[in-house]
Amino acid sequence: MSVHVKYFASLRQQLGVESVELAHRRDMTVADVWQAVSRQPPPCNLLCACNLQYTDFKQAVADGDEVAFFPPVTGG
Amino acid sequence: MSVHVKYFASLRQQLGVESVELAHRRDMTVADVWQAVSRQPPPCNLLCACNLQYTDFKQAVADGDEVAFFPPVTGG
Amino acid sequence: MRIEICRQPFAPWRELSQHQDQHLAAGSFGACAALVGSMRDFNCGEAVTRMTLEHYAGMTERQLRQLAEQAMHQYALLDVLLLHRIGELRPSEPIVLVAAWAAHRAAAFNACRDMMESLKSRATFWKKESVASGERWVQANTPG
Amino acid sequence: MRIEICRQPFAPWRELSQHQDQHLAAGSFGACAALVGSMRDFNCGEAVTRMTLEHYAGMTERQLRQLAEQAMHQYALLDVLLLHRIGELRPSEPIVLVAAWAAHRAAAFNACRDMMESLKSRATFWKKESVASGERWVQANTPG
Repeated sequence: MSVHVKYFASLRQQLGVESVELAHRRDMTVADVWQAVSRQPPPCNLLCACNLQYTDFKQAVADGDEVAFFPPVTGG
Repeated sequence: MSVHVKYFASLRQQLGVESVELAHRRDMTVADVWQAVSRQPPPCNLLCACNLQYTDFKQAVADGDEVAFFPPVTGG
Repeated sequence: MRIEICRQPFAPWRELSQHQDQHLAAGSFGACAALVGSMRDFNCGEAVTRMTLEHYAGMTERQLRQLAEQAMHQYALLDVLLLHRIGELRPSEPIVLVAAWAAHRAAAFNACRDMMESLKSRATFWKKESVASGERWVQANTPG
Repeated sequence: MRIEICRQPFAPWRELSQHQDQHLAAGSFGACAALVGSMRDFNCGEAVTRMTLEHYAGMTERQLRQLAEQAMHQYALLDVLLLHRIGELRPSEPIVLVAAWAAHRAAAFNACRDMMESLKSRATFWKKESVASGERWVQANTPG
């Protein structure tokens, strides 16, 4: 299966990458996605979304999903 | 002593008068002023001010004071 | 701080914008909260065609100044703009504008709301509405 | 209901005024509550000369629409206007405008504040500030 991974803000800058296409065989959770593509342990305040909605790290991802990782939001 | 009495809104319309100059000899409270110049018992929601500040009916009035009576306010 | 009782219709958002441009230092404030109250064409189940706003000249100005000064102090505001209409109004005309500028939004919001509630519950204004059956004094304000 | 993410500076009070004239029936609303957040030239003890606002395209628009629809429904609003800036900002430029129109002031105030707090705590925007020592990501928003 294939998963589109995106990073934002300070996380994007730290990892030096904006998006990754992940191809994988077995079932994965959001936490598995992080582990497979990021080269560091998850920061304690890390947030994640799946298909444009907040989710938690135990969420299973499906083929074609978009998974995003980002720090606390600071808009407004 | 002399007291300037003013009425506002529905009260002014009911009493048919906007202001009254009251001349009196003895010490008076706001309640005495109402009794001396108005031709009806005070409505239950009557408010009063003395010299442009809310006051209560037991407040003593002095020579030259402006005493006002009015219904609940409805601005804004 | 600008506080004014207006005998003629006013354009609240233009007044606010002009006041901000003229009196607030660029970059000094992080938030402005504003509330505009305006005349509806319908109230208490009846169409309203006209409204008369009466005030206690002298006392009202003093009350508005006091409540604005109180908010300036309590919330460390950068500025306040407060306009209130009196006289004969037609539906859709603005009645009141309350605006507060602060470094952060919580102070701006709280100050704007406090000033509005204080004005509604204490300031000496009275409304009379014209409806099909004649004229009626508004008995009490809607709760905040 | 108008919701927009703006890449260029916008004039919040003029946008509000125009939206009201074009979309709200005259006499239909009794209150409009608005909050404008703008860029300060000072934050966390340092002068700020520039700010970059990044967002998650797609997710953010969806979030803003959802929070506005939620407020429309919960507070029986007549309309909502929500503008949020992205890109490169200079001090004093507006960041966000949230406005709510309702029959009465309590609904307008509560809706405006709820939308703002919801946006601040959930919407996927991030700020980076330029200060004398370099660039820094804003770590968290000021509490509401």
